[in-house]
Amino acid sequence: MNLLEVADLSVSFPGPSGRIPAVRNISLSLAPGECLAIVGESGCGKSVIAQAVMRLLPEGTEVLGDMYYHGQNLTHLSESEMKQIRGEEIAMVFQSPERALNPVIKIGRQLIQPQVLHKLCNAKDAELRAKGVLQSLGLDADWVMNAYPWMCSGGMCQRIVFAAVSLLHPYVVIADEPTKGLDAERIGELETMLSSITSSGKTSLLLITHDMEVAAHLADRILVMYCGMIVEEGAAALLLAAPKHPYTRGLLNSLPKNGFVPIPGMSPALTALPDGCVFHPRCPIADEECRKSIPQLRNGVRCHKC
Amino acid sequence: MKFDRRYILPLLLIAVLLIAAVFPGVFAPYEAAERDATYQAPSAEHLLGTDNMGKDIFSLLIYGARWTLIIGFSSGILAIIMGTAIGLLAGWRKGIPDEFLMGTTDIVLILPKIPLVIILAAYLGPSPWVLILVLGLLSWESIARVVRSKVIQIRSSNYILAARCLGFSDAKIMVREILPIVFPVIVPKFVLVTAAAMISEASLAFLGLSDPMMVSWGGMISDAFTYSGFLRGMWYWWLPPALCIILGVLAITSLAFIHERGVREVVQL
Amino acid sequence: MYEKKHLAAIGVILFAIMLVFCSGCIGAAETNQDAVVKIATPNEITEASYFGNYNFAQMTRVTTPPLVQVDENGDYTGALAESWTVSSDGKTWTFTLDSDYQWSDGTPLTAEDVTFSLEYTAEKIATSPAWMKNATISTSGNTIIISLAEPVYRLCGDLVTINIIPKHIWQSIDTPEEYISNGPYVGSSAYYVKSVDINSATLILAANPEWKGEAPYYGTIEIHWFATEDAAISAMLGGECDTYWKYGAAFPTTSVALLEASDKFTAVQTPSLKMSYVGFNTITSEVGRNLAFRKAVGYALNYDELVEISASGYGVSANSGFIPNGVPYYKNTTANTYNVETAKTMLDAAGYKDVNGDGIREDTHGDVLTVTLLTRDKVTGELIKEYLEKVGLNVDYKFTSDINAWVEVKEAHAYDIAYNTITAKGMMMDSGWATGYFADNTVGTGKLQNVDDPAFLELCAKISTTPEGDNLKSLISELQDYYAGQVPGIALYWCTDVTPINTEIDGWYISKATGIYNEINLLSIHPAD
Amino acid sequence: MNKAVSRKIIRYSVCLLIVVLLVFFLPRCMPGDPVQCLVGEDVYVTQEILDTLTIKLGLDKPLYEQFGIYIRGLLTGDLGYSYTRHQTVADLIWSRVPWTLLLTGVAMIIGYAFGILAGTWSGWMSETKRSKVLTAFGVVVSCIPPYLLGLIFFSVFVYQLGWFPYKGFYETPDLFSVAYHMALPILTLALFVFVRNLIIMRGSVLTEKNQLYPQFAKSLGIPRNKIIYGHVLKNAILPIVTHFAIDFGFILSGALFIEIIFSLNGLGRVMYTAILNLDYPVLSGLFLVIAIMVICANLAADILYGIIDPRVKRGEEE
Repeated sequence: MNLLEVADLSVSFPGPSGRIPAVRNISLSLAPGECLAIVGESGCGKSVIAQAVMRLLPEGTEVLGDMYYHGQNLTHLSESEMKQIRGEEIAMVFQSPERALNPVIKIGRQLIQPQVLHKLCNAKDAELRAKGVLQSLGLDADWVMNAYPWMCSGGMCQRIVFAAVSLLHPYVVIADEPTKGLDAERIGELETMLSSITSSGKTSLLLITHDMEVAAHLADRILVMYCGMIVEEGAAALLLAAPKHPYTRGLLNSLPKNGFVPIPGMSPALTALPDGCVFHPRCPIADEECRKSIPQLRNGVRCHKC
Repeated sequence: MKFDRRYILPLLLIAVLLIAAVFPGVFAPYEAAERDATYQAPSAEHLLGTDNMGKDIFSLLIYGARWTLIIGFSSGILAIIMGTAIGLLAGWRKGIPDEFLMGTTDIVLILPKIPLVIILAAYLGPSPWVLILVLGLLSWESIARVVRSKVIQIRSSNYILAARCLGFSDAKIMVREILPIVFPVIVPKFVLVTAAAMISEASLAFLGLSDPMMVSWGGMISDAFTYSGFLRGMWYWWLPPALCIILGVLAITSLAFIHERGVREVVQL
Repeated sequence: MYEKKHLAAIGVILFAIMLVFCSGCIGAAETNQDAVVKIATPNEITEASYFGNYNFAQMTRVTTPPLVQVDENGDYTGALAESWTVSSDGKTWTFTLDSDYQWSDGTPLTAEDVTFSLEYTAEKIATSPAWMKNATISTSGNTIIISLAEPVYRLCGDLVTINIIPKHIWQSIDTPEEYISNGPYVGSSAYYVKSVDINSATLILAANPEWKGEAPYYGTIEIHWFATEDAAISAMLGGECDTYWKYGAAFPTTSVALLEASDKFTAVQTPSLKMSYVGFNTITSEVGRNLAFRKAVGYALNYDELVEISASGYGVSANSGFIPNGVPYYKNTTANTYNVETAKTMLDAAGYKDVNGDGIREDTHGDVLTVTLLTRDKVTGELIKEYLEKVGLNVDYKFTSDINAWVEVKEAHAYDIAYNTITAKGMMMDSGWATGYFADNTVGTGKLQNVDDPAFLELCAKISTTPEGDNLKSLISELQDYYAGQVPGIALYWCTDVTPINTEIDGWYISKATGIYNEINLLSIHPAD
Repeated sequence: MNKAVSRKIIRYSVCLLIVVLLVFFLPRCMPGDPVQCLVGEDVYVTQEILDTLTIKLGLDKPLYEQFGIYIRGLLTGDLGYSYTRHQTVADLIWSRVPWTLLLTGVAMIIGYAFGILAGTWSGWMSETKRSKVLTAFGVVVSCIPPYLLGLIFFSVFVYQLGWFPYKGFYETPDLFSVAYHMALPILTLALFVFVRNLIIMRGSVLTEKNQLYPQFAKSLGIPRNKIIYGHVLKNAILPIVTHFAIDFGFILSGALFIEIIFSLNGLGRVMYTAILNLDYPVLSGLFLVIAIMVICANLAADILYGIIDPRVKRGEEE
């Protein structure tokens, strides 16, 4: 059985003139120990999926479709039941870890409190465990526990956030744009940490990123999104070696090692999506059909031409 | 910029008050000094009754707008002039003016304004001008701060640099380029100072530290309190000026609130 | 049971009547230690200082009474003194003490205490009357003989404000004005000050166990002071206090309507010694020195409206002789009349014409005629200003919100016309008959002292050294003619005092000088049946 | 001691110096006789007293020597002498300070506690109707001058309804009586404090709400109340502490007005009586003492800020 199953998820936000669709008819599944990467440009709705699964979206957001965790439908859970799931079952690593930590609370407390609230252990053990994890991440545990986030460097914060998540032993970790704005060295470090999550075979990783290379390094399967829709999905090796959708090809071509060729044009605004295939204005092979009808997802790709 | 509909109500209210202040004679059924029988209840003849001297309360209410608004706006304008000038100078020149601004900030903030006004009014005699001067001269610091930060922010921007390269004088650049940009940030500050001055005027009138010959809303409440308006249950004597003060201050502050979105600033007594 | 109470009440009433006519006679009623009378007042005690705080001094007067007090007709009657005599030359005054008065701590009250009090006041208190410094005071048994260097016939007027205090307490206190104590203060009358608490704004008087006179009904008298007159009145109307009192003032006339609406209180109206007037600066002001101007102003004032608005109708238009009807030696002089046209004509005749036709008169040099009006009463001040403007005067309005600022302008003679009020006590002070308010050789805060005319001052001196009788009568008649003829001031109206009477209490005795807060009243009040 | 705090202390000292200079120069620069200005307008003092006073205060000497005398006096706690009240100003003020501080302190504790809690709630739930109603109420009340608030409360709850006493700190000096007498004045002042903090706190929480850390805390399964009152509040409270500087002065002034209305014999009534009598020594002393209290309160706020927010330098950036 799949650990996490998202079926036909659509999310829309209230806007000044009607609702704005952010995510449309997304389905995905995540097996234990698997790493699934959702790739796409900023604003394609990939982070919305993560927040929808965690039920962190603000009030007023419309969420359609079902999300199952261990066969439990998350959409029907009460807020207090959801509270149990968050952190302990499904946890999330945010981008910019410096901002994810509370600036005026000591790090020690921020690591201990969740463990205690989830009744994993008492405060004393929680402290010992936290120190252990910090040490294993190569940090000076005693100093860090008594420090405030603003005293730490970005890299340290990253490890601390990772420690906070891993201390709860969740079964699903969602990493939301973890590499955004980081330099190569920190990306490498982060990849090591993330890959350690799936190594036990029990925990799955849902990696949300715009960075194809990170996805290539970590993912078992890759899911490419454009304007709130899945345009291509498949096993990582296959998809990277032989991308079918012109957008996926474009993304791969824009990587530095492939010659830095950008996709022409810009992503359209969610309020003004083009008719037909949403990618057609930027697509080199688009024709009349692409302009008129929306392609269906067939054999892991959403394209009239494939 | 699109006109925000929420501005309509407060602006309308302020417009009504302003018109009343400028042309009281048009709206007031009686002259401010005109007298009739004393302590009348509201009637068709006297909409809000008459006070202890037989003056028409409704007319006094209209005449009262003038001093209340003069004190409020004059303090506001004074604070604006001081604040903008110092802020521009500090942001533009850095150095000593800047040091001075940052150094005086805490001092000006801390000085307890109401007791200061009271001691000055006691020594110099009750006068609206003392009030205007003190409130105006002690409320500039927050204006100077926002102006300064705004100026620092834009002084390195391209078009200012371009203007400097073209050889425009500092003064010209300030007036032509920078003032229009800092204007939106000082407007809310201006109205907050104005509102605070209106509240202070009313408070001082209550202590008997306002000019007795000056009809103001604070003075009317004070009169109602002194000449047993409260005891006689003459709510139509003290409540309308109280409401006028509250609504006036509310209208003026809500302009600032709407402007600033986040309701962060508070009216400062 | 009912009858018993009834009888007791009749007894108390009888006693009260007896007491009114002969103070000091012995009755049979007993003090009810649990009974309390609560008096509301706007007079705030800011310090518990017997000599330092003016209001406290007024409120403690009933516990340490002076030798004499003022009765309901405005005449002097004995307090600590049972009787007194004055020698025909006015230089020797002999007082005999009433043996009912004893100090509440058990110490006997002796003539020695009186001597001490007079000397102590003369020495320690800056505002004490001048004659005290040169007086020789001797005692013999329970009589006190005051020998004066100069004859003083109106001595009682000063004595009513000099409290007789226990020597054994005060002799060790060197700076009485700075002495602060929350009590108890040893007293000599039917009550003594048990405590004063400025935090709870309460003064408590308790029955004096040593008092030898007729026992008062109420064991405790509480005085509660409030921020404003209104708060005091509403506390009274709300049942928190039984009656209202303010030093030197009757019930505020603006609130009398409320008394009439209440079923617990009735308003008793009595003609008052109080009055209000405008005075002219006849010493340094150019217009003030001009008799024609002063007379013209007399016609410019709307007397009826002043009574209506500034006294809320509780007053009577005055006459030019100034002294209220009801005061001994009253003389019926010409009544004040309001006539704008006459006023204008008289001003024209006096040389103050509106030459340039702008509606404002010019003085003899051709400059705008500006009259400085000094007032500390907002309402009356504004009315007078309006009247003066109506006859073409340019008014420089000097409003001072408090007495001290008013005094400053007055002392500097920086006014032409000033509005002022005369209190009941003030009417009797100095040479009496309101002279103290005019004569510039008197001391005191609330008086204008705006006349230095030697003729007037001589008249005052004569009055003060003339014993009662026909001589005095003719002098006072002359005084009233002076007021009417020379117009140093214009009487606006004579006040009518309103006193709220709690219908649940009987035996009210209203003194002309101090209202209901007087020794006689405290002894005579008792619950109504 | 770190640099920021020492800098603040220097500024506060300058502020105090300005206040002292003001109090020193005002009577001496007024037209007319400085002795009279120092004694108060027209109290009856003999020429003899005036002469000794002139010598004591050194009014016949140059200004700098007078200032020396004045400062020496201040350092020994001499605030002058009130000839209208026959008391030293210091005694007069110190005997009333505890009561005013009691009124102000209790009202501030109530107002701050409830204002912070309600403001946090209102900011977090800013979209709900109840929060909007509360905010509107807060804005309206904050536009009412405190003395008017006092007058309205006095008129309604004392005059009309008779629920509370008319005057005084107590009837009998016991806790119950004091509580009964102080209840309405404290509530009035507390309401004034409450709405100010409600508004500041709401705005502050609105800003903090959009930060990442509450989201992260939520994603770790921390319950909502713990996030709001444990995490967000601690950050959002900082502007309240910053505002304390201005607020304390206003609240204290508000307390003075409320004392006048409710016949409470605290500093407010001392001030009111001094205004009526133009008792300059008392007014000057009062101004000095209030300024010192405000400065002390600010110093306390700075220290508090350092405790709540370990990044004290953030206060410098603001």
